[in-house]
Amino acid sequence: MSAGSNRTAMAARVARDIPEGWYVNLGIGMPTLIADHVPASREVVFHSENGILGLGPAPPAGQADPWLINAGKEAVTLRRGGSFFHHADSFAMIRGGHLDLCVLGAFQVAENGDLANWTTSLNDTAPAIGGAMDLAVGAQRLWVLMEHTTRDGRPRIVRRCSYPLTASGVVRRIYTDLAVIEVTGAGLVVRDLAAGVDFATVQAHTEAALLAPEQAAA
Amino acid sequence: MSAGSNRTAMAARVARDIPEGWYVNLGIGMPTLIADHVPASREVVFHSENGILGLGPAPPAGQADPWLINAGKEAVTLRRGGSFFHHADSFAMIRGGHLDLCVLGAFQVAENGDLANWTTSLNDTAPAIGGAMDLAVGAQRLWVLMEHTTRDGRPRIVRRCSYPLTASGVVRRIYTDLAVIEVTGAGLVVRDLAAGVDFATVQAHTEAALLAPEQAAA
Amino acid sequence: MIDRTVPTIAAALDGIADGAVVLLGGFGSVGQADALIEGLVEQGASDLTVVANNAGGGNAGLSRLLAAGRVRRLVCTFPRARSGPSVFEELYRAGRIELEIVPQGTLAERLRAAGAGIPAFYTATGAGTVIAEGKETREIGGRTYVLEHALHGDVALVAAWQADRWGNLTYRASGRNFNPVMATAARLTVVQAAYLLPLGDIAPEHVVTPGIFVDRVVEVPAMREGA
Amino acid sequence: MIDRTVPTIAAALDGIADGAVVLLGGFGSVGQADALIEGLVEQGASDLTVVANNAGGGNAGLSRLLAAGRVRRLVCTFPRARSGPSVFEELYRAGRIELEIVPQGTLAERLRAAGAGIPAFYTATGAGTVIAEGKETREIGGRTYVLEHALHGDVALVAAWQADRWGNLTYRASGRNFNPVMATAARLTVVQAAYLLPLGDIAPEHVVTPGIFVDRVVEVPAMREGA
Repeated sequence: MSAGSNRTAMAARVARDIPEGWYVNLGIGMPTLIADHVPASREVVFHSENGILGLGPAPPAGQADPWLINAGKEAVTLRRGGSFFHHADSFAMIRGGHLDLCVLGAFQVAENGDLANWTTSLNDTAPAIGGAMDLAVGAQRLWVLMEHTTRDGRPRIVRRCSYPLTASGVVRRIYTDLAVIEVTGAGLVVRDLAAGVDFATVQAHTEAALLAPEQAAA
Repeated sequence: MSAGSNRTAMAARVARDIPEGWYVNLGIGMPTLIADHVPASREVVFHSENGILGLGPAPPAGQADPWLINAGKEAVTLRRGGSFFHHADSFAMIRGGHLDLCVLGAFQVAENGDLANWTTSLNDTAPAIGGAMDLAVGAQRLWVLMEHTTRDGRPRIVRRCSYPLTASGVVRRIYTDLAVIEVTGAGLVVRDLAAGVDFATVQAHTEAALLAPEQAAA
Repeated sequence: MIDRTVPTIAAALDGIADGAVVLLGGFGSVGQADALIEGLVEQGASDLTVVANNAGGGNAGLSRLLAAGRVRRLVCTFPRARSGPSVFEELYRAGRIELEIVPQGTLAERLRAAGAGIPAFYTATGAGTVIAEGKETREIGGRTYVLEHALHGDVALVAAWQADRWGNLTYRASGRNFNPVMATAARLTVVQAAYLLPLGDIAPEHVVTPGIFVDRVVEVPAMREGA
Repeated sequence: MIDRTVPTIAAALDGIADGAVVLLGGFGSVGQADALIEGLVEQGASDLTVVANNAGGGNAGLSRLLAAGRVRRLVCTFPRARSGPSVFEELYRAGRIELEIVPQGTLAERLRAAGAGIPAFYTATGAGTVIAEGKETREIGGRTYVLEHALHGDVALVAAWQADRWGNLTYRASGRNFNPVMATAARLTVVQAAYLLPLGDIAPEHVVTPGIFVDRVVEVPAMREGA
């Protein structure tokens, strides 16, 4: 696809929807980029599984603190007001419903909100869960940020996930290069379209049936 | 009884058996006195349920820190090397088996190690458990320090507790004004006698059958 | 800008409803949020369930709330006062308040579980005693355990030493006790702090309760004088 | 006098037996006790079960222990290395090591439970996924939870920032991670610390791991230079 948003625009689109004051965990990979698009004047507190609240931007080259990394093992900084705690406390925050939002990447999302994002096969040579299952069931809201289709053009938004599940019925909203889609009791509702993309194009790249906002409201 | 140890001697007798390096919780009442009989040169770390390791002696008059009390709500001090933590962490230490010893008072101890120390009646007007049940099941060893009989002369070391239990089968050793008694698989074994007290006197004030050390060894 | 500070006790307690489950930090009189508890008398909420280690002594704090008849039920580990019959004991004898006795470690763990998203857990505490009556028990590794459930609060009233505008907290000495645990277990966590500090003045390694658990903070300088 | 300090890595690791369950603090390479882990290669214990968040990268620390063939089984949340195939991945593909994948929060909570005397607890994590296969599940309040059990270690190897002779510990920044949790969950807890301080130099409110959880401490000044 040539139409649709690039990764930067996708991350910025998610950032637009995060209000001041939220506690937010950003998954490894593309979701991590979201933080760069929240202006410093809007205080959002980013959480990292490895015991950090108040993650700041990457340090200037050569000034990294070797003791300070995020869940993706990248050098980060700490904002004024940040804090450190241990892993059991960190996941108590996650599991106890204290995060307002978690944004994860995904391999597949099903129309019922099922999430598959940790492995494409149970015969994986090195399957890796990390904190995804805990985040998926624990955060107040789970949003997914991903390319709308796989590299070879197959849809990622499906009727039923074919990959092993991370959690069932948890995804609330999907941000892709083509659209912003809400997971509702009535089905998948397209809330926003990327520049130059129309509804029919999004549906053409989606296995599950999509609803336009006016259909969902009906 | 005129023979036997007074409260000071009883506390000192227990203190003699606590080696350097142990982590010890002392129950409210008479057990609290034990700490005064551990010489400062022998480092024993006293724990208090309300989130303290390293309890020191009572402060000099007029120098109490109003923020620093023990589980009996008495002003205490903190030894160099002490630490503060919250209640869930405090009871994780207790329940997780990290205390070497807990010494509690009791209303009754049964020959099988059952402990009754929180109420004499389920119709109590203000029953109070506190941390006794957790300490009784959690500490590596539970010793009881109590008067051998009630004020009106009835035995406290019994075949079966008549009062509601704190925990079953937990008492390892009993220190009284008359004797030191070990709770063993073979029965209650008298390990030590107070000055001027003989075995027959101890048995006469005890409902459960007692063994002399030589009988237990047989 | 995130600012969880509020100017008055009244603002801190705004919206607490009749019938609320109120978690009170503190052990004995140390680290109990007396200014907030007494503010609750003025605020007017009634039919409360109060969860606290002790039942209050003297005439301040919890005793005032009890005397005002606002508490329907007390969940407590040690309601006996050192100084003789308390307001609670008089109410209890008169049949005017319900009491649920919980072992102290079980209370702490049930609150911790609520904050940590653990709906239930097994503990050896209480096995073979009246505490286990009516509860599921299970043998694990040859030992008997009791199933206990998370205890959630609608509101937690917390006493802290230092706070900042994000709601990061520290505690002083044995004033910590139940406060950090209860702060995690309630939908609304309200804090009275002896000192309100500029953001960043609490070192990130020294924060005990991160602001994620805190909704409102009011400075109560009188706390600097006593516990 | 209580003195948990030992002069050498060898003394710190004395007695660790073949077949031991070894808990390794650290997240990525930060806060992992590499000096102790590499000392374990010299020490010689084999047939180990290692519990760690990651499977090691590069050629240091855990990778050295794996390459030496000492690890029979790895319990891990994220064994995939950023920098391409690791020593672990080569062993795993060759069928020379067993792997148990555990969700990160479940791993942390199972370790915390072991340290806290909780034999088992319910969690929503993993419900409806392969993680729940073969495990008991239960509906509580209309939601499905999985029963998970405590995970005990024979030994924990912990990386701390400051320590004293009682074994009180602090950690630096994100070097805290699993270390304080694992310190509570093992029969023998061994610590490498960047700084050994006189008793009392760590403020009682700033102690993160109280010495009650620590058996041996060795100072490793090289830690001051990197994580």
